[in-house]
Order: sequence, then C-alpha cells, then structure tokens
Amino acid sequence: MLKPNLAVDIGGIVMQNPVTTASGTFGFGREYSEYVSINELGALVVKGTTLYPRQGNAVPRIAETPAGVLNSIGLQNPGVDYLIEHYVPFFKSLQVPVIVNISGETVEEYAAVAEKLDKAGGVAGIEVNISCPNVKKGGMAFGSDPAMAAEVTKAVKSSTTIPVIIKLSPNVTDITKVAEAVAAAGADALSLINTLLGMAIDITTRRPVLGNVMGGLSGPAVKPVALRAVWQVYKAVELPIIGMGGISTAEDALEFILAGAAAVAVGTANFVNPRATIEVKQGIERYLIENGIKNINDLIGAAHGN
Amino acid sequence: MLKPNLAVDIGGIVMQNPVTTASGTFGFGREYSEYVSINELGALVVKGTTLYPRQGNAVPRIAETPAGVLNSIGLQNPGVDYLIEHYVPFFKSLQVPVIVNISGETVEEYAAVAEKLDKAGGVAGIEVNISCPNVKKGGMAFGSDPAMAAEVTKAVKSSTTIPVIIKLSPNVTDITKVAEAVAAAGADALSLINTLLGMAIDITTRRPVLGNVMGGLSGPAVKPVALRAVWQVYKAVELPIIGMGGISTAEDALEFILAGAAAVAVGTANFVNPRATIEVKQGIERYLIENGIKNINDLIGAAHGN
Amino acid sequence: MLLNGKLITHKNIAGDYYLMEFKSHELAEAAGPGQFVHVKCGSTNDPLLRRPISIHKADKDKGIIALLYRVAGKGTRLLSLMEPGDLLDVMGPLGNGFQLPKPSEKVAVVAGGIGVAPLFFLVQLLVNAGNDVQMYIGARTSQDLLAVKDIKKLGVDVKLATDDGSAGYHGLVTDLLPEKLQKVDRIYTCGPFPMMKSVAYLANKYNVPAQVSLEEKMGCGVGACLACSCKIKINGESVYKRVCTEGPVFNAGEVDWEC
Amino acid sequence: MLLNGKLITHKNIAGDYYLMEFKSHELAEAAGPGQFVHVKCGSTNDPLLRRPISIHKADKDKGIIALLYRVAGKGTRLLSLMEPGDLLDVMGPLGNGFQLPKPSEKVAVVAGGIGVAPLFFLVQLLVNAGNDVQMYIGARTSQDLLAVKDIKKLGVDVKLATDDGSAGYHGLVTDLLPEKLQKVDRIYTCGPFPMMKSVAYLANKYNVPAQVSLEEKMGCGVGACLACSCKIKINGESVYKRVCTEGPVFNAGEVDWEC
Ligand SMILES: Cc1cc2nc3c(=O)[nH]c(=O)nc-3n(C[C@H](O)[C@H](O)[C@H](O)COP(=O)(O)OP(=O)(O)OC[C@H]3O[C@@H](n4cnc5c(N)ncnc54)[C@H](O)[C@@H]3O)c2cc1C
Ligand SMILES: Cc1cc2nc3c(=O)[nH]c(=O)nc-3n(C[C@H](O)[C@H](O)[C@H](O)COP(=O)(O)OP(=O)(O)OC[C@H]3O[C@@H](n4cnc5c(N)ncnc54)[C@H](O)[C@@H]3O)c2cc1C
Ligand SMILES: Cc1cc2nc3c(=O)[nH]c(=O)nc-3n(C[C@H](O)[C@H](O)[C@H](O)COP(=O)(O)O)c2cc1C
Ligand SMILES: Cc1cc2nc3c(=O)[nH]c(=O)nc-3n(C[C@H](O)[C@H](O)[C@H](O)COP(=O)(O)O)c2cc1C
Ligand code: FES
Ligand code: FES
Repeated sequence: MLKPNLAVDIGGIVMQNPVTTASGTFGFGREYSEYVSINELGALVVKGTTLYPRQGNAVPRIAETPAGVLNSIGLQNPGVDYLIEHYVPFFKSLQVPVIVNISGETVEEYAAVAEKLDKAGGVAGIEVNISCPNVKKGGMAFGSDPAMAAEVTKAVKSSTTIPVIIKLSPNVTDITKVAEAVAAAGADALSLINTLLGMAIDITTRRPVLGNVMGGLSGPAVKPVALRAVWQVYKAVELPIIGMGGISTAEDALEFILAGAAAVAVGTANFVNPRATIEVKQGIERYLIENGIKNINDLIGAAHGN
Repeated sequence: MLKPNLAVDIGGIVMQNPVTTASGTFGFGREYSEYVSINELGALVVKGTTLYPRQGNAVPRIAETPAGVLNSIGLQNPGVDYLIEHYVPFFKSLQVPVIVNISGETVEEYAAVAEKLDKAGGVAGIEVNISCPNVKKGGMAFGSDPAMAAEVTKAVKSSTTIPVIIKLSPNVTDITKVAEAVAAAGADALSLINTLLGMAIDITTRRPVLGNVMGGLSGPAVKPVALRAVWQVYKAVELPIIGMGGISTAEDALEFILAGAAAVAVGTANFVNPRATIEVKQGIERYLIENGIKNINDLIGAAHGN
Repeated sequence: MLLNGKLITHKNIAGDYYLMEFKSHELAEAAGPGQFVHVKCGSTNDPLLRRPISIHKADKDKGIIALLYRVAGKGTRLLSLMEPGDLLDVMGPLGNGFQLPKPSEKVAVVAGGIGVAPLFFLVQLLVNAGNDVQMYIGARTSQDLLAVKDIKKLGVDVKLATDDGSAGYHGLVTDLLPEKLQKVDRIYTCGPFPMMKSVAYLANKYNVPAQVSLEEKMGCGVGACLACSCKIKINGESVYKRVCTEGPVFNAGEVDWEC
Repeated sequence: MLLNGKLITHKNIAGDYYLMEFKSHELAEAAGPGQFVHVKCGSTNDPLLRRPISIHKADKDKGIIALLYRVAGKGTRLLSLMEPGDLLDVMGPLGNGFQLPKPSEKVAVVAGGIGVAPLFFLVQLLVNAGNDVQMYIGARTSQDLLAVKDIKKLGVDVKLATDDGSAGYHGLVTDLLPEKLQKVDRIYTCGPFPMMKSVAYLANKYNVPAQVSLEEKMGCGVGACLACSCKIKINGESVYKRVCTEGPVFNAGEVDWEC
C-alpha cells in the first residue's frame, strides 16, 4: 500500500503529520535534539512564554503520582523578548511549524506577547494558555469563565494574524461552554486539555509535597478525562482540536483522533520515553496502513459514528 | 503507648474509626464478609439506592485505565423498598453505623427515599449522591449547580432526622461553591469526591469502550484531584468531610486526613485488595502510635499549618 | 479466600498460552469445576484490577491449582513473567461452577479456544464419577488446540476441529454436534460467545439441558460492584445477573443470547 | 543517548544498597564523573518517571557501567528486582559532571552516605591523573559506609566517620576537615544537603574552591521541563538553574545554601 496521508490542518497551520509536543514538556525543542529530529514532527509547541521573565515557583516542583505527575513549575521562562532574540532564529531554521504557547496576568499582556511574536516572524501559531493551574494571577482564571476566555481570545486575535489556538482547562463544570465561547470569539483551533488541579501531601513532614501546594496533574492517569473532553468539544464546536493528556503511545493518540482530535500532543510521556513523539507518529502510520485508511482525516472523530 | 483514640464524629454519626467504604464498591456489605468483618469498620456505606428499581446501563460497564477504573454501572439497584425489606434487617444486626447512599431523578425522589429510610430505622446516615456521572437524569446535574445542590439538600433534610451527608462531584469549576451552598442548606457532612467524568475508545472497533460511552474515573489515578478537593473544601466550610478517591493504603488515607478529611472511604481499592479497608485502619493506628499522636482528631487538617 | 500461592511450575505451552501451577491446599480443597480465581498481575497500580482466570485443575491431594491462560494484554503479559518460587496473589474460588450430572448421564463437553481452561477440571470429575463423556474442542489452528493430550489421558474420546483445517475437522466445532446431540443427556460448554450461542441453539433444538460459562469484564469478582452484568431471562423477562457470583456458569436456556 | 543495557551483575551489598553493572560501550565511552543516567524502573505506568542515578563506575575498556544505589521507594525497589540478563532502559550520560583539577593539585573528596556513588568514578580518574587524593566518607552507621574497599584499592587514604561511632570517627565527617583543608587545593563533595552546606562553608572559610553535586526531583532529565530548579547566585542575584543540565555539579560558592 502507498504511504497514507498524515497531513492535517490546524486552523491554517499545516502539519505534515498530526503529532506535536505539549507545551512545557519539550522545552524549546533543542533539549530533545539528541533523541528526536524535530523536522519529523508535525509541529513543535514550545514552553509557555510571558511578557516579562518569570522565575517560577518554589521547589519541589514535581511529584510523581500513580501513573501521573503533578507539576507546579509556575511558568518559569525568560520572557518573550528573550525568546525572540534567542530562540526564534532557531525556529526559523526548522522545516516544521513552531507554535509558541503564551500566558499573561492580564488580557493586555496576552495581547502584547502575541503582537511581539507576530512582528518577530518565524512563529506559525500561537497557543493561548488560559488554563495554567500554577500561577496566582491569570492562567486558569481566564479559562474557567467563558466570558473571560472569549475576551482573551478576542484580544489575542486582534493583535496578530498568526493562527490562534486556545488551550482549555479541564477544571470546569462544562468544557463545551468555554469551547463555544472562544470559538465564537474567533479562535482558529483548540488545544485540550491542560493539567487537572491536584495535590499531594507528605505524611512525614505533614505538609504539601509541592513548594506551591497545588499543582497540575498530567500523564497516563488523566487520559480518560482528556479523551472525554475532546469527545465533548468535538461534538460542540467545529474547530480543529489538538488533543493531549496522557498520550504515551500510538494507541493512545488514535483514541484521541477517533474522539475528534485533528492533531495530538505528547507531554509527560517525553520524560519517560524521549522518543515518544516519533514512536507515536510511526505507530499512527502503521495503524493506517494496516487498516487500509488512506487519509488520517478520515479517522478524525470516527468513534462518533455517522 | 496506649491505643490512640480513632473515633470521629461525622455530623452526628459516631464512627469508632475513620475508615468506611465508598458507595457502590462494597455492595451491601455482605459481599465482602469473607474478607472483612464489617464490625471492625468505622461505618458501612452501601450501594446507591433509588425510589424505583433500576436496571443500570449496558455492558461493558467497566474499563481499566492507567492506575484507574472507568465505570458506568448506572445505579443498578433494587429500589428503596426492596432495600428496606431485604437489607435493613442485616444493617440492624451490625454494630457499626450504616450509611445509605441515595439518588434520584428529581428533588422529590431524593426526598421520598430519605423519608422511607427514616421510617425504616436501622440507617445511621444518608449520603446524598448529587454527583453520579452515569445517569441521564439527575445525578451530576444536581451537583454541578450550587443552587440545585442546595435545593436537594433542603428537601432531604426536611424529610428525615437522620444525619445527611452530601456527596460532591469533582467535575465542577469550583467545588467550594457547591460545598458552601449545601452547607448553608443544612448538610451535616460532606463526602468527596465522586468519580471524574472520563471515557475510553477501542481502536479496534473504533467505538467507545463502555456501553454507556462515558463513565466515572476512580482509583489511584484520581487521588491527587480528590486530595486537592478535600484541601479546598476543608478551608471553605466547617463541615466534617469523608474523603475518598484513590485511597488504597493507610498512607493515602493519612494524606486525606491531613488535608482535612475527618473520615475516609475506600472504594476501587476493595477490588484490588478485599482487605484494603482493614489494612487502612490498622495502618492509621500504627502511624498514630509511631508518631505519638493520641487522638486522630488532632491530625485532621494538620497539613494546613496553624 | 485471599492468599499468596507459591508458583511450582510455569511454562509456555504453545503460542501465547501458559500453564501455571501453584500451591494452595485450601484452594484446591474448596475449588469446584467452572469456578475461577481473581489474580493480581504485577505489584503496582498499573495494571490495577485483578484478572479472572478459571481453575483449570485442582489437585486436592497435592494441594495444587493449575491455571491455563492466554496472554491477551498487559495483565496476562506480566503474569507470564512470573517464575517458580514467586508468590501469586489470588482470591477464590469465586463464582458458581458447573452443576454435575447424575453418574448415569451421557455428557457432551464443547470447548472453543481458551474455553477449554475450566472444562478440563469438569471432565476430570465427570470421568471419575463414571459419566460417559464425549469431548469436542475447536480452535483457530492446531496451535490453539489446548489440553488435548491431558484430556485423552483421562480416557476421554476427543473430537477436534480447526478453522484452518490444520488439525481435525476443517470448520466449526459446532458442525460436529448435531448428529451426536440426540444421544446425550447434558451439554457443557465454554468458548467464544458465538460458539456458545450455537451450542445453546442446538441444545434447545435437541432438547438437551446445557450449561455455558460466560465472560464479562470484572471489577470486584464478589458481586459488590455490578460491573459484570449479563442478561438472563427469568420468566421471559430479561434481567441483569452478575457473572462473578450468579455465574459464570448459567443454564443455556436462560441466557439472553441477543444482548 | 537512549539504550537498553544488559545487566551483568546485580547484588545487594549491604542493607538497602545495591550495586548493578550493565553493558554499554557507548555509555562507558561517553560518561564523565558526576554525570548520571536516567533509569526506567519497571515496564508499566507506575512508577511513571525515570529515576536519576549517578554513574558510579565507567569501564571504557570493558564497556561496563556500574550504579550504586539505595532502595528509597517504589522505583528503586522495582530496580532491585532486576536480574542479570535483563535489559535496563537508560538515558545518559546526563548533566554537567565534575571539573577535573590540574594533576598537580591536592584534592579532598567528601562523601556522605549514598553520596559516595558518583565520587568513586571521580576518585578513580584523579588517581589515574596522579592527583594526591584524600577521601572522607561519612554515614549513619558502619553499614552505610559504601565503596570503602574499592576506594582503598585505588591506593587512596580514606578517613571514615559515622553518626553512631560504629566505624571511624564518632561524629560528622565534616568535623574531620578543618585541619586538612588548609593543605588542599580543591574539594569535591556529594551527600546530604546539610553536609554539603557545611563543606561549602568550610571551603569558603579556608578559601578552597569546591564543587558540590546537588539533588532535586526530576522530570525530563534533559533541561526541558524546569522541574529540577535550584537556586544559584550569579553576581549576587539568585536565579534558578536546572540540576539536570546546568548541574548536578555546581561550584559551592555559587549555590544559594539558604534556599
Ligand atoms: C470467569 C472468567 C474466567 C476466565 N478464565 C480464563 C482462563 O482460564 N484463561 C484465560 O486465558 N482467560 C480467561 N478469562 C479471560 C481473562 O480474564 C482475560 O483474558 C484477561 O482478563 C485479560 O487481561 P489482560 O490484562 O491480559 O488484557 P487487557 O486487554 O489489557 O485487559 C484490560 C481489561 O479488560 C479486562 N478483560 C480483558 N479481557 C477480558 C475478558 N475476556 N474477560 C474479562 N475481562 C477481560 C481485564 O480484566 C482488564 O480490566 C476469563 C474471564 C472470565 C470472566
Ligand atoms: C543527579 C542525581 C543523582 C542521583 N544518584 C543517585 C545514586 O547514585 N544512587 C542513589 O541511590 N540515589 C541517587 N539519587 C537519588 C535517587 O534518584 C532517588 O533515591 C530515587 O529517585 C528514589 O526513587 P524511588 O522511586 O525509589 O523513591 P520514591 O520516593 O518512591 O520516589 C518518588 C519520586 O520522587 C523522586 N525522588 C525521590 N527521591 C529523590 C531524590 N533524592 N532525588 C531526586 N528525585 C527523587 C523520584 O524520582 C520519584 O519521582 C540521585 C538523584 C539525583 C538527582
Ligand atoms: C512540567 C510541565 C510543564 C508544563 N508547562 C506548560 C506550559 O508552560 N503551558 C501550557 O499551556 N501547558 C503546560 N503544561 C501542560 C501540558 O502542555 C499538557 O497540557 C498536559 O501536561 C497534559 O498532557 P500530558 O498528560 O501528555 O502531559 C505543562 C505540563 C507539564 C507536565
Ligand atoms: C463500580 C463503582 C460504583 C459506584 N457506585 C456509586 C454509587 O452508587 N453512588 C455513589 O455515590 N458513588 C458511587 N461510586 C463512586 C465511589 O463511591 C467513589 O466516590 C469513587 O469511586 C472514588 O473513590 P475510589 O477512587 O476510592 O473508588 C462508584 C464507584 C465505582 C468504582
Ligand atoms: S465483578 Fe463486581 S459484581 Fe461481578
Ligand atoms: S528534570 Fe526537566 S529540566 Fe531538569
């Protein structure tokens, strides 16, 4: 059989295959260059960037849980200006689209970061994190309220012509409401899910394990929740979805695609298997071949029936 | 050292120790009698009961996920009248309080079940499930909205003099809002958490794994989310909390107690280790002795500091 | 009961099939044919749940239980890595097993694939009780025909069938039945659902009482969680029964084969 | 690199301590002292993350890497169950190791408990380079004094200290240092944070450059996740650096010991 078509279109970002990286788990790409040739990926999504540099939260910032990981990094990053100066040249040297994940404490900050990225060039997409559970101001607060989520979306959209992907939080009563609001506000695509708010306690010290008390849960443990969110949002809105949350294998990724994701991001699994992205891509391709499916797009949402 | 005091008071229900069973995972108690002497538990919480018998959902009703379980039983139960006739006599023969978990499709149904249990006697507490993700009507819908949750609470409270425990859903934007609403409506205690809404897809059939499409996620995978919910609710309201969600060991239970739970329920872990409840109890006692803590009540919420 | 049984032997008998023997006098004493044990595969939270595996043999004298299983996924794969001397964490015996016939009855036993696992134990008891037993075993290929030698050793006549014709009759094992069923008093069967459904259909047609062993995904294994429901017709009405406690063995005539 | 190294030997050397050797020419070739490998313990999702373990020995000729570790929790417990012939899934070598001194320099190496793990590799290179090395090893009890024989075999003079006095000096290993430090040109240390802090204090007091190997909980191990941050003072300002890539070895004077 001929090689199947793996290319997907995420709100105008053309990916040669549906596999990308989850923001914050793959640094700026180069960290994994010994293990993964970035140009084989569908796209590269890089660490969350803010207008000003951020130091991040107190340590410990990570704790393992059954089949999961809690993190409270707190958006440590060198700021958008540094990113533009030091990383964008590298992004420009890549043959695959680079998506920059952005965060802000105010709507204006989101817009300002987007505008700077727009001017810098070399950025194929902006993923707007309105779902970070690890920052005091902004973050998840924006993503929990459909109206505020829409406001951020509008502000970012009007600051850039780069495709805008809104990243949703699972820590809400009804994720479809937020999805509908940001779709109406002009989002080009959606990413879901960000981490689930969680915590761990050390029974020896009798204090929270993480320096920041609460953290975000990711990894295989959250996969059923993430998959459900993709399933619900696929039904509710027409936008392309980047599905993520616990994807470690091609089988996991295929579940997300069948639920309605047009692309998938590998996050925590990179820590376990630095070749996870590539193996997921290869496994998807194998599945298509074995099942005689010529085009990955025919599989998106297929579990919903006709 | 003398044996520490393990007794706790959950809204008027006196438990000789803080360990009970999570509704729906321990049947009506007798199913596990070969493995656990119920009279050694703090209390027995039995399967969800409704006004009329329910057949439950289509199979498969269970699917394993990494460190977790998805279930979509759908409240299969013989109805409250059958419960009163066939199980309440057994409850009366026990030396520990029995808490009946109830559900309804309408506020009136909840009230009607509570009233019948009140008259029947032999029931020490009513746990009101406003958080079941597996039923079309009622269930989680009541638990997602503070006002509706309060309404159910009031209706049940006015139908019985038995202590009323409201069981909260983690599938909400802010669990403290629901907790505050039901506290104001007269709840005597809170149970948290019920399962997280999740799903799984079979990539061979390309259909959802569960007969009912979505299901509730439980087990070790959800522990960080459950613990965070207990932590937040403990800060927000004064009511005693029964903590649950992924508790398998005494260490897990102690995390919940330190986060603010006055009692703990063992659920999915019973399937893995039928002696889990007893081992959790023994482990808590050992911890108290080793740490020179005379009274379990001194440990409740201790991770919050002073 | 809940116990740790020490592994005595463990071998890969063919393809993905393994035969495991572990020590437990209590379990061997208590076990009946058609019952199962609920096994913890691995020591961590992944995989989390126990796996139901039928009791293949129970040697009361030696206090040994044998399990015959196929590596189907991550649980059984971990199980297959266990070595003699390791301890197996099992609950059991669980479930309602087969009802034994009168010693005078002629019996047909029909197995499909790994479905032979619980039937060996049954056949052994039938032979000991003096029943006239005719065994039918079907599988995809000759490689998937299991326990044939062991059953022949009991002196039982075994008819084989394979989907690919690599051994015995080329076709479905149920094709072999019609001519024989008029002559038997009772049928026992375990195998894939469609096979058992055919057997149930034939049993009904020839008016022979039959018992089938059903499978369903399980949680607790003790009747507490209601995960393992199957539809059983009682007075024409279809109700859910628990495979783990009211089954896994049911009368073929009561099973709702359309579910 | 990412590879599966075949276990050659694996033994419980004392209490909870294990010594493991596995084959990998590439890794042995690339490894430097103070670097670590990131090890997958078990094959399932629980435990999920890799565990960082220092490279204890690297035999470039034989292509063998040795790890010395303590069973601390569920990851290392699973690791301890591996047997010769099994494949170890490792990433490495990772991190910035120790900077070697000039061959003429006199060196003090201070280990606390399992902190001796990366220091053996260092000491071996120092001896080969002709440095004058004085080794100090402290631990809770004599049972926790590790690798002493191996280090003595290199011809290095080793001073011991135990908290309970069961071997060597009765007290903190750092008590042994002051009188010696005036005479050394460089210090290397790895052990519990308070011990390294004392060493850093003394090094500063006697104005001897010192390198310390820090520990922090890790995610990726390659600098991508920012989980393993530690506070490093640069021009008086404290900034977060990644233990996995900018460390684990840092200059003692740059570490923010108050964090
Ligand atoms: C009463 C009974 C007796 C059985 N006896 C045997 C036997 O003697 N030999 C044998 O090889 N197999 C037997 N099975 C089937 C066996 O339980 C499954 O093959 C096994 O659970 C698969 O687990 P896994 O982790 O390898 O596969 P996975 O596919 O990874 O399992 C994933 C999940 O599905 C469940 N599951 C998967 N297949 C089945 C199934 N067929 N039945 C129930 N749950 C399933 C598992 O418990 C687990 O929760 C029996 C099943 C039942 C219900
Ligand atoms: C650079 C580096 C080198 C190390 N070298 C060695 C060595 O050579 N020998 C040795 O015995 N130990 C070494 N350690 C410590 C070792 O990594 C931990 O003991 C081990 O991760 C504990 O895992 P566990 O599952 O057994 O314990 P658990 O407590 O169950 O682990 C739970 C979680 O905490 C993390 N964790 C626990 N303790 C530590 C720790 N001290 N440092 C980092 N993460 C931790 C684990 O990775 C895991 O995510 C080193 C640590 C670092 C950072
Ligand atoms: C260490 C870590 C850092 C993360 N940083 C970010 C971030 O900066 N921005 C963001 O939108 N999401 C961030 N996330 C969330 C991931 O991108 C992803 O949404 C989530 O982890 C679920 O996917 P996974 O289970 O595959 O990891 C982070 C996750 C982890 C584990
Ligand atoms: C099979 C199953 C059935 C359940 N049935 C009920 C129920 O009837 N009523 C209810 O309030 N919760 C029910 N639950 C939720 C549990 O009581 C508990 O809140 C949840 O499983 C989290 O705890 P765990 O992780 O320890 O299982 C059920 C859970 C499972 C796994
Ligand atoms: S498996 Fe729980 S009732 Fe059968
Ligand atoms: S462990 Fe990920 S940056 Fe160090």
